[in-house]
Amino acid sequence: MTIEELYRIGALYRDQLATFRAQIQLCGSGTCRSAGAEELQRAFETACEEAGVRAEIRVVMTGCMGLCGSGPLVRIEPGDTMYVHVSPQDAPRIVRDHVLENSPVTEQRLPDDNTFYGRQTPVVLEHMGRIDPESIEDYIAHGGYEALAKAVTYQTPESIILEIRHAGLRGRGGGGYATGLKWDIVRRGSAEQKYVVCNADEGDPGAFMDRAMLEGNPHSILEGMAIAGYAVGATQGFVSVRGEYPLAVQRMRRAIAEAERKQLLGNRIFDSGFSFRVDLRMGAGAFVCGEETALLRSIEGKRGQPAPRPPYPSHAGLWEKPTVVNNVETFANVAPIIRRGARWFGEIGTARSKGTKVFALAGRVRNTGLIEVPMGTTLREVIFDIGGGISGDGTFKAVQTGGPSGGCIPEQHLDIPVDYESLAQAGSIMGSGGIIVMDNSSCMVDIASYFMEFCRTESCGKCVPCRVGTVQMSRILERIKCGRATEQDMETLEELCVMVKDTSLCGLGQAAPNPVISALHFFRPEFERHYRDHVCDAGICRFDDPEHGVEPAHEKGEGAHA
Amino acid sequence: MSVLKSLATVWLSGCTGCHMSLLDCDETLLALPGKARIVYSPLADIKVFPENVDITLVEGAVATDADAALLHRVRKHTETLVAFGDCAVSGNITAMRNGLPNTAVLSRGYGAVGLEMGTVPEDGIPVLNETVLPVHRLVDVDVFLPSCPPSPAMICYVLDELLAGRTPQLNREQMRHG
Amino acid sequence: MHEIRTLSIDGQMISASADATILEAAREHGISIPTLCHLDGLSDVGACRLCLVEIEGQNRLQPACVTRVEEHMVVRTTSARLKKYRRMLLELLFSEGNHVCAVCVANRNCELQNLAADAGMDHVRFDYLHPACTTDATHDRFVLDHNRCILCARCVRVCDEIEAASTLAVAGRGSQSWIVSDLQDSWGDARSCTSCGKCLLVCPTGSLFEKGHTSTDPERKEDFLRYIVNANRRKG
Amino acid sequence: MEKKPTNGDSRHKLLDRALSRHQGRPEALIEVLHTAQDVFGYIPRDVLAYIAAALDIPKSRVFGVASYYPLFSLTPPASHTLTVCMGTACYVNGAAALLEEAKRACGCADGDEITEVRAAHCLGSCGRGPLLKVDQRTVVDADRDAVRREVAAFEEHSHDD
Repeated sequence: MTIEELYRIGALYRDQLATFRAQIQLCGSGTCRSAGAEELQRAFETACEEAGVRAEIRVVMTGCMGLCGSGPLVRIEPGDTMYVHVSPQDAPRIVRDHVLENSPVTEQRLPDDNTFYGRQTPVVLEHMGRIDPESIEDYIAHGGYEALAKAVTYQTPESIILEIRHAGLRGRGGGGYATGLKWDIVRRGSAEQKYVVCNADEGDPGAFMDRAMLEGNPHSILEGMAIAGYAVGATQGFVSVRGEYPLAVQRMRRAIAEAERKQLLGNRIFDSGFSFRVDLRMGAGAFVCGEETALLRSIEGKRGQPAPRPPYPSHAGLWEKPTVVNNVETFANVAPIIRRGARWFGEIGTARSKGTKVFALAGRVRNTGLIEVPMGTTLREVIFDIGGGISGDGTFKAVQTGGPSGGCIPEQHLDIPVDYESLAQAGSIMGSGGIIVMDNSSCMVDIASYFMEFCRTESCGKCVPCRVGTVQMSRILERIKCGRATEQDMETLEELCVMVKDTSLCGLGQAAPNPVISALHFFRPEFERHYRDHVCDAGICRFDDPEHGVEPAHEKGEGAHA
Repeated sequence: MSVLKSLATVWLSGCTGCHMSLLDCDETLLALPGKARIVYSPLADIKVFPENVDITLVEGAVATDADAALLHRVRKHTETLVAFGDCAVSGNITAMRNGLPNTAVLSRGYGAVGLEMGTVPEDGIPVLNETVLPVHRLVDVDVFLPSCPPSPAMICYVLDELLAGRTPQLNREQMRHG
Repeated sequence: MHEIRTLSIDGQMISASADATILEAAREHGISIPTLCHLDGLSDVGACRLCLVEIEGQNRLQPACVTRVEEHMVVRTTSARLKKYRRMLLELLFSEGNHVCAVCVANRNCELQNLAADAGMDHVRFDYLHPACTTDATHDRFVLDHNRCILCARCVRVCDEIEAASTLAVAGRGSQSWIVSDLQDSWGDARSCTSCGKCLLVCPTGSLFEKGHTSTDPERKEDFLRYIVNANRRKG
Repeated sequence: MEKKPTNGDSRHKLLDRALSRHQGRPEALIEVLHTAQDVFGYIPRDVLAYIAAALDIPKSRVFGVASYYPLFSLTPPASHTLTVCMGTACYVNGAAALLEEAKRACGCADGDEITEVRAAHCLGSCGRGPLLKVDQRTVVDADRDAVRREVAAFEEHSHDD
C-alpha cells in the first residue's frame, strides 16, 4: 500500500457511491438494532425492489446517528433528511415519495430547525452514522488512513508528539492527562518492545460512547492507535473491548482483518520502516478493568486487579514494557488532529480543555443519545438545548456525570462549562462522558446507595478499604433508605467516605465515595428527612416494610459453602 | 455522708467468665465496699436495676429481648457504662451463632442437654434476637474493656480509675481482644 | 556500588540505597511501620494499606512497602490522620471475618490481633458481617479456616514464589473472594500441594494452622523465609 | 497431563482451535475461557483442567481467573435468562421495579427452574431504557407488561417441549 493507492481506493469508492441515485442510511447501532433496524433494512430493500430501483438506491447500515431515543433512525441522501421512529410500514412511502418523487414525507421527519444536531460540533463523530462501519473503503473514501499515511511518510515521531501536545489533547477516559506528554514518556523509554493499548472496556453504567464509536467507526480508532504506535515506537497494539458489546467486538475484529488485508496494519506500513499489529482482547465483565493497571493485567490473561502506581504503564506496562494506554475517544481524536493540524483543534474548546467531548445523554431527558460538543459548553445547553429538556412532566433535579466515580450536580450549577476543571470544582468529574439527567422522581439517597452498591459489587477485593469499606457504606446507606439509621451512622458514613477515598489502592476505590460525598453536599436535607422523619420526597424508599433493610447474614463466596 | 459511688454489674448473654475474673480480684475485692456501694449484680440478690447508678460493668452480648430491655434500662440509669469483656465489646463467642437460623441454635441447644430432640420450651425463656450484637450497637458505651476475660489486674485498674473519677487509659496489653 | 539517597523519616535524617523502599529504609533505622500483607522475602502487593505514609508535597498517601526512597524525600509515618486510618482499616478487617480471638489457635500470637492492640482498637464501630464461612480440614496435617482469612495472600505468594507449587490462589472477587486450592478442590485432594507447610508459617492470623496444635508457633514467620531466600540467592 | 474431557465432541474442536490459534500461550487464558464459555454455555470443571494443562498454567490460577470475571460461569446456565439492565439511565427510568417484577414473575415459574433473572450493570443502550435482555435479544423501552409477556412466553415454550 502506498499513499497513491490509498487515494485511488478512496476515489474509486467515491465514484461508485456517485453512481447511486440516492442513499438510504439506517442507524445500525446496537440500540437501533434492538429497536428493529434490521427488519427496517429489509423493508427498505423490499420497497426499493418493488419500486424497481433496487440497483439505483444504496441501502446501507451505518453506525450510530446519535438521536437514540427516537430510533430507528433513517437518513436520506442527498439532502441530509432524517426520519425518526421509522417502522417497516413507513418504508414504501419514504421510498416512493421522498426518494423517487423528491417530496419528503412530513410525518416522522426530523424538523430542520431541531436543536439536537444544530448545536453539536462533530469531530470524532464526523463520519459516524454516515459511513458503513463494515467497509474500510468507505472510511478511506472519507479521508480515512490519510493521517496515518502522512504521519509515517512525512513526519517524525517527535513531530507527531509535538503536534498532539500543541493541540492540547487530554485523555478522554476521564483522567484528563495530557496525551502528548504520555506518548513522549513512552517514546523516550529505552525498551525495545513497547505497546499501545486502547481501553475500550467501557463500564460506567449509563455511558455508551465507546460502544457507539467501536460499532460505528472502528477504523478511526485503529488509525489513531497506529499513529500512536509510530510516535512511541511500538509495534504491537491491543484493543480491549467490553465483552458485553458483541457487535462492537465483531465490527472491531472485522476492521482489524480488513486493515491487515489492505496492509494498513502489519509490516512496513505505507512502505515505511514502521510495522504495527493490533490484537483484540475481549473484556470479561469486570468494571475495574477500566483502571489501566487492571486492564493491562487482564490483557496478560490474569485477574484484572489494579497494582500500585508508580510504576506507571508509560514506564512499566504490559509485561513490564513501556505502554501507552488511551481511551477510545482519545485515539479517535488523533487522526483528525494530524490531518487538520493542532491549530485547528486548539481553536475548539476552552483554554485548558481543547477540542470536543462526546457525551452519552440519557435519563429523564427528551432527546437521549450520543452527542459531541466543544469543551466549555454548559450543562444547561447540553440538557435543555440539545437534550430538549426534561421528558414527561417532571422537573429537573440533578445531572449525574462521571458514573460511579462522579457526582450529581444540582440546578444552581448548570451554567458551569463542561471541562475537566469546572466539573471537578462542582464536585463531580468529567469521567468518560455519561450524562444522566434526573428529575424529581429520583431520590438522591437512593442514587447514592445505587452507586455505592455498584462499587461494592465491582470492587476487585485486593485492598481492604475498598473491599470492606464499600460493604459498610452500602449497609449504612441501606439503613438510611429504610429509616433505620442513626446520627452515629451518618457520622460513620462520612468518616468512611474520607478514609476510603484517601486509602484505597486504585481509582475505583478512591472515587467510590464521590457519589455519596456529592449527594451529601448538595442534598443533605434529603438524607436528614430520611433518617429523622422517614420521608422520601421521591416516594422511592419504603419505611414501613419490616423485612426491608434487615439483611440476612453476609454471604461469602464459594469458599464459604464448599 | 454518701460520698461512695454506686457500682453495678450486669450479666447479659455471656459465660460469666468476666464476673469470675472480677471475683479473682481476691483481697482487692475486700476493699471494694469501702470505695463503692454495690447496688446491683448477679452476685447480689437485687431484683430490679436501680436508678442513678454511677458505674455499671456490663458483661455479655445482647442476644435476647430480655438483654436488650435490661441494657436500655441500664443505660438510662447509669452515668458511666463499661463494656466489660469481649462479648460486650464485640459479641465474641456469643455472636458465633450469627449466620445460623435461630431454630437450629435452639434445637441443638435443647437437644444436647438430654431433652427430646427439638423440644424447645415456648414460655418462660427470653426470645432470641436474630443477630447477637455488641453492647455499643444498642447504647452508647463510655469505656471499652476488651479481653476474654479481662484480667483481675485490669479490672482493678479500671475500677480504681473510675471510682477516683478518672477515665482509665488502657495500655497496649489491656487493649487486646481475646 | 549502590547509589545512596538521603531522606527524612519522622524528622530523622537517614540514608538508604536508591532501590530501597520507604519501609526497608525505615525499619533499618528502627522506625516501625505497621504492615500486614508485606513479608520480607515475598513480593509486595500494596493491598492492606496499613503502611500508608505521608510524603511531603504529595496529595496521596503512599504505601511504604512499594514506594522507593527519593532524594530529599520527607516522610511521616505517624500522624493523627494515619493513626485514625490504620485503626479504621483494622476495624474493617475485624468486621469482615469471624475473628473470635478467644477461641482462635493464634490467640496471643496473631499479627491482626497485635496490630489492633497497637492501634488502640478497643472496639469495632462497623457492622460485624458474620460471613458464613467453612473450614477445610481435608488435608492430612493442615487446616484452612476461611473464617479467619483476611485475604492478605501471603500464603498464595509463598506457595507460588518460594515453593513454586502454586496450589493456592485467590478466587472470586471483591468481598466474595476466597483462597482456593487447585480447581476449588478440597485441600486434601489438591494434587499440586507438596505439604511443605510454608503457607502456615506465613499466615498472619489463625486461618492456616497445623492439626493437633492448640496454639501457633510464635516464631513461625520470623526467619525461615529469609533463610530460603538467601540460600536461593547464593545458589543463583 | 489432563485428558480431554470427552472425545469426538465438536465443541472440543472449537476449544482446540482457540488453543492452537493462541499457540498455547498463557496470556491467552481469558480468550480461551471466552471460547469455552461460548461453546459450552458455561465452563465445566474438566474443561478448566484441560485448559490449565494446555496453557501450562497452575490450576489454582486458572480457577482464580475464571471465578474473577462475571462473564464466566462455572455452573450450567438456566434454559432462559432474563436480564434487567440496572445501568444508571435505566435505573432512573424505573428499572428497579422491572427487576422486582421479573423476580416475581419468574418466582412463579421457579418450579421448572427454567428461567434465571439477572441484573446487568449496563447494556449500553441507555438512550432507550429501561432495557430487558431476553436470552440474547434486547427489548428497548421495557415496562412491567413487557416483563410479564416475556416470562409467559418462556413458560409456554417449556410446556411445548
